[in-house]
Amino acid sequence: MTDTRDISVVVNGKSYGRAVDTRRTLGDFLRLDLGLTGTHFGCEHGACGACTVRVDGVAVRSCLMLAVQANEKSVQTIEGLAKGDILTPLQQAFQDRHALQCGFCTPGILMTMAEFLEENPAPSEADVRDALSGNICRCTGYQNIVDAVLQTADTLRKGRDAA
Amino acid sequence: MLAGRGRFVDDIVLSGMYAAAFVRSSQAHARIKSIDTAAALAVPGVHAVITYHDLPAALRERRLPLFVPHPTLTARMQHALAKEEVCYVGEAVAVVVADNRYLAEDAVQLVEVDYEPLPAVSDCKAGAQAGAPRAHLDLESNIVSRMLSSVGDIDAAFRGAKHIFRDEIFQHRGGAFFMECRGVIASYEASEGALLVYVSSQGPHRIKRALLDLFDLSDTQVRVVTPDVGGGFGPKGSFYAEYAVIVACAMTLGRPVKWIEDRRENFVATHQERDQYWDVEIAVDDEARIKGLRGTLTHDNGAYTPWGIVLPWISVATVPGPYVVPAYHLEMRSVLTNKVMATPVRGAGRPEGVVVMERLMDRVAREFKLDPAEVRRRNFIQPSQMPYDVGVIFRDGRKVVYDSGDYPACQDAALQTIDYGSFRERQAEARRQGRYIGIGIGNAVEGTGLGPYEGATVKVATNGRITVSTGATPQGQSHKTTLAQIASDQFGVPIDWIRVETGDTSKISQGIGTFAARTAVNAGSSVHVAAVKVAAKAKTIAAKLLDVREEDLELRDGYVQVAAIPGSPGAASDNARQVRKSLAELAVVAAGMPGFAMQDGAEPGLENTAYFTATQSTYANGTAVVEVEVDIETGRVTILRLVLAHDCGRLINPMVVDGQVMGGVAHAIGNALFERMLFDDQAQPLSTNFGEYLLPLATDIPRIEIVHLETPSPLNPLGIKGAGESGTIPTIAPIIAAVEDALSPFGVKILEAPITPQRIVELLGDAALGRTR
Amino acid sequence: MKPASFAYHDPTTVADVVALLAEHEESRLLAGGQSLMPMMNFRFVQPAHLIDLNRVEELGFVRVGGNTLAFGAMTRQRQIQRDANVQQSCPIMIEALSHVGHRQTRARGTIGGSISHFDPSAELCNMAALHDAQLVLGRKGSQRTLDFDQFARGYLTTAIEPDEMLLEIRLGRWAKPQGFAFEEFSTRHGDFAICAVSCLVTLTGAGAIDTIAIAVSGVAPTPQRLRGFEIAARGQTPGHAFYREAAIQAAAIEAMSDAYTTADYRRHLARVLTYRALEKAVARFKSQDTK
Amino acid sequence: MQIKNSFDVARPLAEAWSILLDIPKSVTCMPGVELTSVEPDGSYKGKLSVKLGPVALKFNGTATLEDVDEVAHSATIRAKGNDLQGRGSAGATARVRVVPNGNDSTVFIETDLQLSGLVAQYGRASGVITAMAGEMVSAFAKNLRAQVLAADRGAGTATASGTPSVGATGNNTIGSGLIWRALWAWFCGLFGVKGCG
Repeated sequence: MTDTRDISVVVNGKSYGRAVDTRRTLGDFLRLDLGLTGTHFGCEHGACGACTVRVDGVAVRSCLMLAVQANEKSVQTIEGLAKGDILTPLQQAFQDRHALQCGFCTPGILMTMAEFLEENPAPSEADVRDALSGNICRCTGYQNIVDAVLQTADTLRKGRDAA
Repeated sequence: MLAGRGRFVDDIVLSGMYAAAFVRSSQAHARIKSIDTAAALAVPGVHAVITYHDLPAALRERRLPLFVPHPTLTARMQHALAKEEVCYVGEAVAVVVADNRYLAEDAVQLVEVDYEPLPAVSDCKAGAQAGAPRAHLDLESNIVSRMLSSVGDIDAAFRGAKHIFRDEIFQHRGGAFFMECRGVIASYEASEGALLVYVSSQGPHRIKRALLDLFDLSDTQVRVVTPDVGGGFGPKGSFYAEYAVIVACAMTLGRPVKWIEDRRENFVATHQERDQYWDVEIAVDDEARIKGLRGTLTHDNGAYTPWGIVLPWISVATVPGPYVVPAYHLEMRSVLTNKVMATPVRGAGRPEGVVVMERLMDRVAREFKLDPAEVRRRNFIQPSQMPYDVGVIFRDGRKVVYDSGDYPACQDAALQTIDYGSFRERQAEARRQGRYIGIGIGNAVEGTGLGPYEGATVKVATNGRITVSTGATPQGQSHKTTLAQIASDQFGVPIDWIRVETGDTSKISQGIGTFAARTAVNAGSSVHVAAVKVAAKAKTIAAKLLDVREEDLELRDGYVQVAAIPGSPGAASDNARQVRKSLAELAVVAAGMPGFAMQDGAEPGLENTAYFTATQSTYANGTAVVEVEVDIETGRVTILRLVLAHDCGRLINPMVVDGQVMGGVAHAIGNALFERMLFDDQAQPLSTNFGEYLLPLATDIPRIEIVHLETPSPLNPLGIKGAGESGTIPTIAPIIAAVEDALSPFGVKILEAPITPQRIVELLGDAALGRTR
Repeated sequence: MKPASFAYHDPTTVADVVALLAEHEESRLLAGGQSLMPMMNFRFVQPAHLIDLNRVEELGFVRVGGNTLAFGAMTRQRQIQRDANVQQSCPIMIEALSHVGHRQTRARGTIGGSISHFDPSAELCNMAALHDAQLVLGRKGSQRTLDFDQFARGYLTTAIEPDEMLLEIRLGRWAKPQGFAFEEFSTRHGDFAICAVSCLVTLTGAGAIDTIAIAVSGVAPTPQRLRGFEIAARGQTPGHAFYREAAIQAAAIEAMSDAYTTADYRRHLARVLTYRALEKAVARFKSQDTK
Repeated sequence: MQIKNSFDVARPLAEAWSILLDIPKSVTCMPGVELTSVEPDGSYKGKLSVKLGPVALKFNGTATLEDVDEVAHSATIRAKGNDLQGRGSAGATARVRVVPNGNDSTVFIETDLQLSGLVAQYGRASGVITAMAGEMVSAFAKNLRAQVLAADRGAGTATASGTPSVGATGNNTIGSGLIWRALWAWFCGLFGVKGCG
């Protein structure tokens, strides 16, 4: 028995119409139907955060959401973060601070931290670690990630002050 | 990677590709009576359901290859799919190939396997007993290897000893749990007889070698490519049954087939590490100096022996560490159990060896009422004793001979950084406030840069572009940066002028892969050697063309030019600009002109391939000092400070090395405090998700303070040693030690890892009632 | 780990939901999906019909009544955390929610889903017990309201019938000033609590206990109130002996055990955390620090 | 896991023994068991179905009667089954023994139960599963006793149909409640975060 639905979703500013199996997860929809493979599955049970994307601005686990639930919603993935080849300050900080090694968990962390920084422009290290605790990284020991996020908050603050 | 443009195996889509899912044993040990695949085959979109009996003849006859045999080992290798007996939960019994993974999983749950359950071996100690059930029906004994590691006259050492202390230490099973699970894609072009395999691995050459062993293909027919890899940590260096099965599927069905391991499979089918039971005795003199160390190691090997006895062997060889151990006698028993195989995971048995030695050092300190740091000082191998022959044989068959290192200096550096001198005061003050803090020290020597070699080709194309190719396979260690940097030093060009090719058997014919922190040492040295030769050749050609002496030339910014004359740089650079040749021009000359003879018989091309062969392992060393606070009422352990001083020889890229160290420390913290892979008495795994198997989170890892010492290794041209595991190896021991030290007022002794809050409360007994008493 | 097939329904009104529940026996309600989706990915749960509540807007609200604080079942945990009324009149709720999962799960997770799921260690179930919650259940053509004690049945088991759904959760509101504390122990931040103890307290002018409520979760199959102690506590002067007595009573709760955690350790934590929760709640009342 | 039960029957040894060995009836005393056929080899095929709200576990299984000792009045019942949706399997060996107890008799049942597969692999649930299994066997014992009493009342018709006895049906719901809780317990081991359904 397969149950399908027509859905229309705006992903990274581009709108798509697709017929999907209702059992297809949002993550699989992005990877398989749209070829946006930057979103990774690390556990498929909501524990690792690697598949985090933003739905209507909110960072959620795309393995715990069905594609049909994104119908008529706007989704942002890692591919939609940078403007062309220009990295966001957060991405740049990750590069500068060597905040990724294998890079598999990185997209989920970037999407989570992007949302976090919008809501907490001046976080403490403890705030960052708390916000990061829903994402597992097995390579870095987190320290460079925490530093990159703090550095980004700094950069953005300076940018605002300048403006 | 940062923009989502990474390319992992699961990101690769080939046209007409099918998806596969495996039927896995739900039994730890059972006889397969029958398999009914009819219902599964009836699912629309399912193209094949393959069991052992449907495999190609070659795969039915052969078992998976054993890469590292050993005379003492009764090898037990598995079939690609279980034949008539399953020996662990998760063993592949059948595979379903369908249009997509959803359909494949629909079919998997319809495959009916009729098992006749057999008694299972869950615990290796029990399994080693006479009369224990057998992990395989036809085994004489579950002990598949007994190996003795012996140095000096152990009986004399203990006969003469004034003080003998004995401890039994248990180290529990855990795993790598890289974030990207395993995955493979196989594609077979029948017309050309060409097999292309994408696999998330630590070395495509070894995967290729296994495939050549299993399928009757010639070397040139098989290409194995490893794209981006989401973490390896050891288990991705193994060859797995699934890889052979997926290749068979692709060849049989004439379509590309992809299998991506999901997290549930990862918990039951990817190799893990340990359990280890140690029963050890140390003999010391009145000055607390070691006379001898003896005992036994009972090692849980799991159900088959893909890595032979490599893992427990490394543990045994690591025990003596940085200390003078005149007599050593360790009997290792490797025991088959009905659990997924135990093979090297980050640290590869070394952290276990270190825990054993350091627990004994702390025991001696306690018995002598001496400062643990002092006991270690008295027993350190001194720099003047280098090179130092430990006497034991390492798993590469060579004697363990430390090439260099200053162990006392390394410990002192760590102690100084954490202000060890004032700790006892701080501890006393904390106790007055009802807080329990403790400190622990761990010293380790790590054999790195294991042979035999890792090759590299350095080539300057006729357009001047420089390419480095190697069999090494990065999983996030920034090898490309490191290797490009080594090459750029010779050519005097920015790193980004150099393209580094890795993980593709078509790019270089021989390769071993990435494990045991060997890449910088082996591949790095090969790149260095090859780059030096290519640079020299460029100079030779340029010297002729420019009619100057080779020794006056230098490489800079992609040109070979006359070197600056000391004192008058300005003049030199003007001069240089007039007389210089670009690497492109030189490459063209080197390539030779059609119809013209090569200049005095020179080798064509501006390229060189070097296979640097280490004469022996290099030995990095490190000291971890950890300060913890224990909440005696809940048993919670908080790491207050963690300092890691280490010496991995010459540092090529400190930021990369720091990254490796910090990641390694996180693994150690997991092994010491969180990660427990539980099984029931019938070897059913009980920890099969990330809600129960606990990996350290950002909130569990402290800031890590790193101190670098640089004692260049004499064994390779760059003077480097491996760094990939230096964070993990010394760090489990001091965490345990620090917890024990914090609880010393209650006489708590900890002889196990991991140590959980519940266990701490159990060990504290009534003391844990704290204020509620 | 891909879910099995199901027939998907996404009604927009409660009326439609209960109609679907009445119609389809083999159905399952999908709220925030932070528990059900993993179960479906593992193929533990393979419902024939999946009824998605995420489009039922009437179920998402926070309402402040005279002496109650009412939540629609589909109100997101994050929404509650950020609600000014909750922050102002029920600060312990904010403290409890900070222990619930992680930011990505709180963004989707709902109070109704959590309480219907009824994990013994769930913070929101603890809050329901502590505040003598009333649970409004609806089925086709009828509604009923249960007290928490009638609602709680056992290990992940509530009084919700297969054709019923949880509509609203009403918490009793405490007058201010109030002392409060939520003490939890879990191995890692955001994990299942092994034990959590919550406490609300008010003191008389003389500094004696006026009213007190204590809820212990994660120890027994359902959250437990220390009712006997709460009654006896009135008029007593809080101090070491008082906290210790509460701790000892908490440790008398019959505890569960599993492969990871023994009943003894659960009882021990109940004891320790109860002491800490009471001490902190009383201190907060005295300092009037109710933030 | 090992589970031990015993209960008294107000019947002489020989009668209690024969009632007990009437497998088509006694097997169905296990809550939720439905006997589908008796095979030529003397083994019994049946279903164990438990309706658990959203979750319907259906085990297909077989049971055999072995080592019947008419002198010692002891026998072994071996049963095993697989969940139809591949979520795991269960195997049970019940050693049954009847001993005289004055004019009446006492039945001893020692059950060794091994679960495997998905349903067995969640540590957080292990405690609840053990409790649940224990209560299921108790229910079995209770139903068996009810059956003996039914026979005692000469109400052969009550069980002659081979359908579960009244007792069994009654306990089925109890059993279900227990299994329900246990299953939910497995589920809760499933995800790394709390939060909610």
